[in-house]
Amino acid sequence: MKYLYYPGCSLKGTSRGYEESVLAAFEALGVAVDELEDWNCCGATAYMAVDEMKAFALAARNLALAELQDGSEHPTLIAPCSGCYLVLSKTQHYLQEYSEVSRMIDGALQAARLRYARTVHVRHPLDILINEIGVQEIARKVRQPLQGLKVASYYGCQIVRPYAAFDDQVNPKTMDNLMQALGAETVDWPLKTRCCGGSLMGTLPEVGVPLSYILLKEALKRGADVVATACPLCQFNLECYQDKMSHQFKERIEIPVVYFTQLLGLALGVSERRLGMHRLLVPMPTVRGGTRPHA
Amino acid sequence: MSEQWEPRIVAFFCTWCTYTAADLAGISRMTYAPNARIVRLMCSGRMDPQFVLKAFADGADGVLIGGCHPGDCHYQAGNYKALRRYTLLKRVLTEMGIEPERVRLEWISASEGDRVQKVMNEMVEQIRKLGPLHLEKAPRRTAAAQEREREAVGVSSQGGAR
Amino acid sequence: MSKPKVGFYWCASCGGCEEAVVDLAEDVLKVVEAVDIVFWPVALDFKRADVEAMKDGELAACFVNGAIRTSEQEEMAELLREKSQLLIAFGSCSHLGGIPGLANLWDRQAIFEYVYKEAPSVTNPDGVVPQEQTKLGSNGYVLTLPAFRDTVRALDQVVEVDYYLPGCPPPVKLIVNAVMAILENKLPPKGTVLAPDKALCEECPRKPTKPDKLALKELKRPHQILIDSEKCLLAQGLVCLGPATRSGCGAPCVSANMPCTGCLGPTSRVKDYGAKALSAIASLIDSEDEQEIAALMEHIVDPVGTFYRYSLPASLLHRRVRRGATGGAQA
Amino acid sequence: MPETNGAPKIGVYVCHCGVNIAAKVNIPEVVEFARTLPFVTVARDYKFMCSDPGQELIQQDLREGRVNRVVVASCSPLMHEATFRRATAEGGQNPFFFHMANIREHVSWVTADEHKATEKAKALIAAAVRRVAFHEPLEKKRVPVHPHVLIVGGGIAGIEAALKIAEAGKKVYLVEREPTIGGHMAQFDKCFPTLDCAACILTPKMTQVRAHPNIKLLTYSEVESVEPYDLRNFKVTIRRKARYVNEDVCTGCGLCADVCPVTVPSEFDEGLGTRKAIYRPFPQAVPNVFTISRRGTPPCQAACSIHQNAQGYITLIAHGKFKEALDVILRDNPLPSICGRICTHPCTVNCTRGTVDEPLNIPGLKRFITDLFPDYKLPTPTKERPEKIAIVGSGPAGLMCAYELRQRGYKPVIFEAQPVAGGMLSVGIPSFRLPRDVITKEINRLKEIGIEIKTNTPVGKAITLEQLRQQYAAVFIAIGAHVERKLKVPGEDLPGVFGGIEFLRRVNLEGPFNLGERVLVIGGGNSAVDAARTALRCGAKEVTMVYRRTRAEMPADPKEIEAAEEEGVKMLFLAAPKTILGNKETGVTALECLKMKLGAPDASGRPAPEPIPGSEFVLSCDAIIVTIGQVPDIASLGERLGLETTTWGTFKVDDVTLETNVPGVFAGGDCVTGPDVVVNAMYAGKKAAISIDRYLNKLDMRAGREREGPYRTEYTIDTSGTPLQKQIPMPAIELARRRTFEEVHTGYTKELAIAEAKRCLDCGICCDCRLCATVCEAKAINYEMKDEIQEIVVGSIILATGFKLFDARRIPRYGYGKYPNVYTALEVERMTNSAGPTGGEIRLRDGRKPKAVGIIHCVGSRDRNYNSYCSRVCCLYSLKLAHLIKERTGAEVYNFYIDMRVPGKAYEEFYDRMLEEGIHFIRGRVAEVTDHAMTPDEEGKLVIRAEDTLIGVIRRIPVDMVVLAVGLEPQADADEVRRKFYISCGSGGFFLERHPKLAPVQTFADGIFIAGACQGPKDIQDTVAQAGAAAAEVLSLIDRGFVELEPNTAFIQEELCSGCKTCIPLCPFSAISFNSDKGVAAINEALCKGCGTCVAACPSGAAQQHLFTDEQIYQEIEGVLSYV
Repeated sequence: MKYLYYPGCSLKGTSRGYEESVLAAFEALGVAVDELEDWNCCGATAYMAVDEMKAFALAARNLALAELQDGSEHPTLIAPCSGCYLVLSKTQHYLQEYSEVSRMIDGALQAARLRYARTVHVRHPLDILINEIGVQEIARKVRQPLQGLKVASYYGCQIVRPYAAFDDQVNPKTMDNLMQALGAETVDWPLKTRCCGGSLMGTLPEVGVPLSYILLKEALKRGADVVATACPLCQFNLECYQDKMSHQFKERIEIPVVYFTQLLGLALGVSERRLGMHRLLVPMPTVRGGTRPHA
Repeated sequence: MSEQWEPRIVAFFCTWCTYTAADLAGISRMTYAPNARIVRLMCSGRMDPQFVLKAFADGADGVLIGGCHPGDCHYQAGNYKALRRYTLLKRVLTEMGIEPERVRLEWISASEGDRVQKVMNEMVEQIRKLGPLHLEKAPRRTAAAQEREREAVGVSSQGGAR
Repeated sequence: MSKPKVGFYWCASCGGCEEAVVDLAEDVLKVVEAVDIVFWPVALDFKRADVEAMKDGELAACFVNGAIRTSEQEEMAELLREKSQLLIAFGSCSHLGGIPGLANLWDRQAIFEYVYKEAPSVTNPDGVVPQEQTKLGSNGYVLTLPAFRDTVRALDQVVEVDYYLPGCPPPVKLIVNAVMAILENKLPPKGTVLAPDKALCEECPRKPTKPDKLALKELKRPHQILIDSEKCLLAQGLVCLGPATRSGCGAPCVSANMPCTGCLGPTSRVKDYGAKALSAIASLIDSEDEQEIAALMEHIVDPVGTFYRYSLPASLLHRRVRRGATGGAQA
Repeated sequence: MPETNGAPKIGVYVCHCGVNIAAKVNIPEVVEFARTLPFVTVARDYKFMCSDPGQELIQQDLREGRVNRVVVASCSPLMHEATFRRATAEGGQNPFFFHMANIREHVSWVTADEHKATEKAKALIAAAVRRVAFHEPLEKKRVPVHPHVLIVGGGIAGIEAALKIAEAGKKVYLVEREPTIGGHMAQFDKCFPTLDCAACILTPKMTQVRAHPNIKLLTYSEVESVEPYDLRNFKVTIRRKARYVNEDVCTGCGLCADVCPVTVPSEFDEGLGTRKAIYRPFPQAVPNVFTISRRGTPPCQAACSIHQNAQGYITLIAHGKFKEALDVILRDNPLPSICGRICTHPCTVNCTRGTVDEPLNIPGLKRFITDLFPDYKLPTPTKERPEKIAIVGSGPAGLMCAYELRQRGYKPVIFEAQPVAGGMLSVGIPSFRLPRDVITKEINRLKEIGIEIKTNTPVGKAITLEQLRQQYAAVFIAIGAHVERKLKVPGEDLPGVFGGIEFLRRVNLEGPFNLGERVLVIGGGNSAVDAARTALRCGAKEVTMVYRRTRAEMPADPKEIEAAEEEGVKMLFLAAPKTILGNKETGVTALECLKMKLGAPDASGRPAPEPIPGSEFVLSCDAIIVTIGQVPDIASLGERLGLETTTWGTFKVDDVTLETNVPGVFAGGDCVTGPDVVVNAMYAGKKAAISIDRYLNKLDMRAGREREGPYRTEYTIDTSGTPLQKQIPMPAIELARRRTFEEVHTGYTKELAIAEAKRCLDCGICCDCRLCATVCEAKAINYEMKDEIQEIVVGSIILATGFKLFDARRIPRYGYGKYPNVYTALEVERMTNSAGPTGGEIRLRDGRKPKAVGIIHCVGSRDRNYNSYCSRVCCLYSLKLAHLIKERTGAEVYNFYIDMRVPGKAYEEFYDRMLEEGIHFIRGRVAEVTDHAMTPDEEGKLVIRAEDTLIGVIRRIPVDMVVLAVGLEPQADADEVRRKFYISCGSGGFFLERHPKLAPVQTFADGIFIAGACQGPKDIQDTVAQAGAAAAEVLSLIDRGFVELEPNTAFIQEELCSGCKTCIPLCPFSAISFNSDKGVAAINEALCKGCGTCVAACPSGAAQQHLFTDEQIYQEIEGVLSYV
């Protein structure tokens, strides 16, 4: 099985570590992924907020390109950034549900001499790992079990809401199962999909920061060594504002916040550098049990 | 004619599901387009293709047939008979230059008053899009010919039953 | 006293009906003996003027075959109506519109386009099509042709018809009965079709072999199967329209392994022959699955041609709807 | 043509229906229009046409001859057609000279624009007028109503209705799918608002039902199908599920449940308590009898070739009932101590537990029992028969066959060529796995019950097959497969090269001998592993197994391979022998091998090994043991009576009967299948015995043998939530001691055995140990019981199938199933019940008393994501529970509600009372239940997050216990049921009533009524009221004795029918037949229900339908289109 891969802006910028680790991990699992050529903005944030139709058009172009590039009957497009994942999925959904949208978008694509046959399946890497490759297979390929590492899996909102395509909306488990397959321990906590502060972090820090704080606080309280995320914005919010939190709440908040794909890579024996872990602001502790993979 | 033209639709509803649903729509005060005139049959299985043609010949722009959902027919399988005739009839109509969209078969259960509303409105919109059916009036069958038909159904030319 | 005068006329038809008269064989002599044939263009040289010269009602009976397609046919139909006490629609074409009636799937222009230009066998570089009026050379003589109408009509859609002799062509037996009835003045109420009012199965030799519970799992065309010459044709999956068609012909087609195509038309109770025939066949399709049903029906390649072969003009829709045409009668 | 009433004079009567019509339709205009219509002689309007004065208008016009046909334009004919037909009749005309135009439901109520409404009304009236002109006089026909009544569902609704009808002296069948009647109400403790005890008011009614002479109570039964019996009555087929307890004999003493070893969660206690496999849902159950839950043969037993009842003895072991366990084992296995050691246990492979963590060690447990009772005896035959049967070979096949025959009274004689009995068991299997004395004991037990074994008696030499056939009633050949396959490589005949079986036989019979230092074993099967381990015990320093494929493809039992490796056996994979090096003098010195690689799968489905050219390498060694399979030694039998054999050198037999081509001679085991495991050999023996028995009794040898031998069970088990616990390893002697022939495994101790046995998941529920039968004095228990089908005819049916509770798991954010102290209301209800799982104590899972309890309303109700409707009872039962919780625990109780919905007599007062009792009420839908503590006082609590919409703040309430007020839903199979009974479901999936106000318990199917929660959520009060209403409907029907049917039947006009038969197959009620005398179709009016399908299809218009003739419908079409 071959997959198309849609990076989106974040994975080329703030969250390069995510892209690096996704690609490295899939390679280590022997799964081929091709980057979508000539991709454009997924349509998230500003567009979606201001003019949905524009957002849909942008997303639709990516989907059309995917069909063009893949050529198979049902191309699968992997979108690691949950923002992209949501907008692309939402567009796919709207194109199928609402003839009005469908008509306008087809028109827009036509202008760009493109047509979209609605065949693309937008999926998140977690979905692929759990439901296509499977935990058994992954467990078999583990070279550096994450012995004794306590992981708090944090899914964020967008990969399960509003579309619970591959996991439960309230208590998702896919990432936890993955971590367990890697030999790590997972903390059972109730905040897996609670808001990280999102863009409020920038616009209304007095609201945003406490939201992130609540998450990290609970993770620490439940004895987590590291928080695993699946979304660039979550990772950014949870990692970058730890000093601010510590200061604001008068207690040391320090915990590494990584991409779940980085942990996956580690377990598969990929070097930290190739996983972009040198980019972490709060470094990962040595993986107990197994020796630390060499950088 | 188009500005004052209004679609004319004849709706044939089965007593047990769709006609009851239409009553329910009424009881629930769901207003919908008034263009369709409902003719009650016991079962969609009573639906004779002649009725559809008759409706068009007499000036209908569309025909709606309503029956129970598959498997729910009060008479076990009447709705399937309707489906079979409908399927073949649509092909004839297409060949005769009548857009297949002008005839619609819908399964609506007794509890789906809202569906009656929806379908009625959709249908009217559909027909409005298609415009009037320009079926040329059949050449007037001459008196004797009509009389022959009257004879056949056993009624006098004054219309009443003999 | 002089013998009753009788006329035969021929409108839009193939001529088969005339043959049918000849098919009376020696019976024709009886007829000739009993009546005086004063108008029969196909056999004897009469001119329109001869008819015009007649007194109204001078003809005791006139048998008109063929559908009405041209202005000339309209005029003749009206003329003969005036001159005849009894006007009898003779054969499927005048009864229901017949095979020529299938032309109602198109209109004058489409037909001309095809017949005079597009048909493979035509070479007509100048694209000449028949004109109603053509000036001839210098002397200014204007040659006129009858107007060709958009729509084919049955005889009773043009003039009052007293009786109908159905069939393509009408079975000899029915003709003889009709003539005798006229002579012996034992006619049924006006407007009657002079044939039994039961469907063909009644007199079909295969009737006994028809299963009580017929369910059509497939529909076939005669060339697709080896036909069992005993068994009910419908039961063999052939679209036989006997159940919807008047009897009186003695089922010669069916006896010759040919499914009934419905030339005698519907029984008195049926308004639209094709619709009823279609309803009967469709109802018997043995499936409750939408796709499967549609797939099975695909085997009827030409529904209109199948179910309205002889009766399109007399049917409820009578002709194909023409985009942009304005409602209201036109002929 | 029917008689009629002369030229039509039509009266049109337009109803205002108060303002319902008049407000939208311009009545005067409509009336004016009506006057202009053909044949209309009178047109009037009136405020309420259905009122007496309204009807009087019509009747006067009729009586005074102004009118002879009537059109009323008012509401739907489904509403008042009957009324106006009566009026027409009373006016002296046939009631069917009437037609109705529906200008309320179809016009005034659904049209916004008044002008358009008026136009539409006109069109409908025009249609009615044209139509009625073609109406004919008709007679309604009467059909008798069968006086018997079926009630489906034994909840309070069914009970109530049944009693009412039975009291009136009518016969009632009450069908309930559960083992007892009582329904949900029986689970309740108190009823709101009066707080009276549910049991106290319900159980007396339940016993009345049981006792009532007019009620036939059919519990544990389900309606299979409902067919029309005639035009109006029903033929109902009922499945009476097998209880395995005879209802009429069982005294309900309960001794059976006391001894039953199987414990499962109690449905009645909502899983909070437990019950036995043989059970009675609750002490007051009606009928007060027991039922055995049997899911069917468990996977282990099904997979076992001889269907050893593993779950049976395992469950008994778990309960320390060891002797009983032995009896279960001996039921189907005469060689348990052998099987307990060396069986390849397909049972374990199919053990459901294996899908959770690890399967049970089933053979280990069997061995434990046989070790515990070393001197057990086999059951002795209960009858004797003269016939002697010859059995050739004393391997497991021969022994099993002999045993089975002996149990049937025959006298089997076994002929064994070897000096010892047991076949491969004795010669092929090393004693460290299967000690000799174990075999000897098993064989002696067989001898003790009268099986004769002649050792050292090779058939073919000592005696011929022919002689056997003459001297014995039948012959069973089970000579096994003892001839070694050869490698077919050079040097195979060198000294120091042994066949594996040859080697094992020698060691087994003559004792160990020296092989030298280094030994190679070639092959990957169980025998190869045995050979390798034996070689070690013969003193070899280094033993290496050489196998062509990889470990994954090794046929040997993985556990055995592990054991061998532990003991030091080395493995060499992907290597195949090429040449054996050495000479006569030195004997074998080395083995030249080729490296192999795996290729495409071969016939066996395993990847075929392919040699890698030029990859030769040499292994030096002192001995080579070749163990690559065996074939039967058919030649040894000498002349073979012309028994047919296969190309593989095995006997050809009928696979069902094992009979050879020679009648009376049977063959089975390895000599038919080739080398196979013990249990399959025993299966062959058993099969042969059955065949021989049938053969000698001249019975059909094939009939009903499908389920012999292994099969897969149909059902699957829900193992979710099973706590993980791996298999308990069986103790073994330490490695150092594994150089002798001492048995390796020492067997489970009692404690270990019990612990291991407790891991069983009770797949079949009832484990078929049959202890209950031993204690049942009434002899009520019958394991052979089968479902029974019963047919009844009834005239009326009441559906009272009730509801199911919303599954709280569907809303994960409320944490049900995640947090142990989140309960559903019904669970708490059970707790509050003194007969419940906690004896009336409201406790947390850990037994503590809750200090704070939150009750969440509308769980699954009033929510678009789940059910948009209100479940009506939740507010009230929440109040009740709040009261009980506070009363019993003194806890603070918080109700989270959207709206308090407490309409109904004394309900509001009840609510007030709760307010006074100090129950807290917080208005707002709960967002989530979480264990995420943000403040110290939230630690260790469940926190309920909700917006308090009255004060507009988000609140976090820490509580110990959360109660979910789950809503009511239609039964899971409501849709299936309603199809069965020809009725419809309304929105929400509840059964649809004929009219929400005027016919709340009727349905659109005549004679079928609904009562209780199956029609929609409702409390006990309303349910009982509906039950009464339904009963009254039924009684009035029965007392009238007949119904009048709409005369809308179809008929054939024979003078027009050609007998084309098109109509016949179309009739769903087979009302149409072919009259071959007349050659026309004939409709049986008594069967026609008036759908008109045949009419629409009749190609010659010979079929017509009263009230819906073609012409009437044409007229209606022309009518509606004549005025738009």
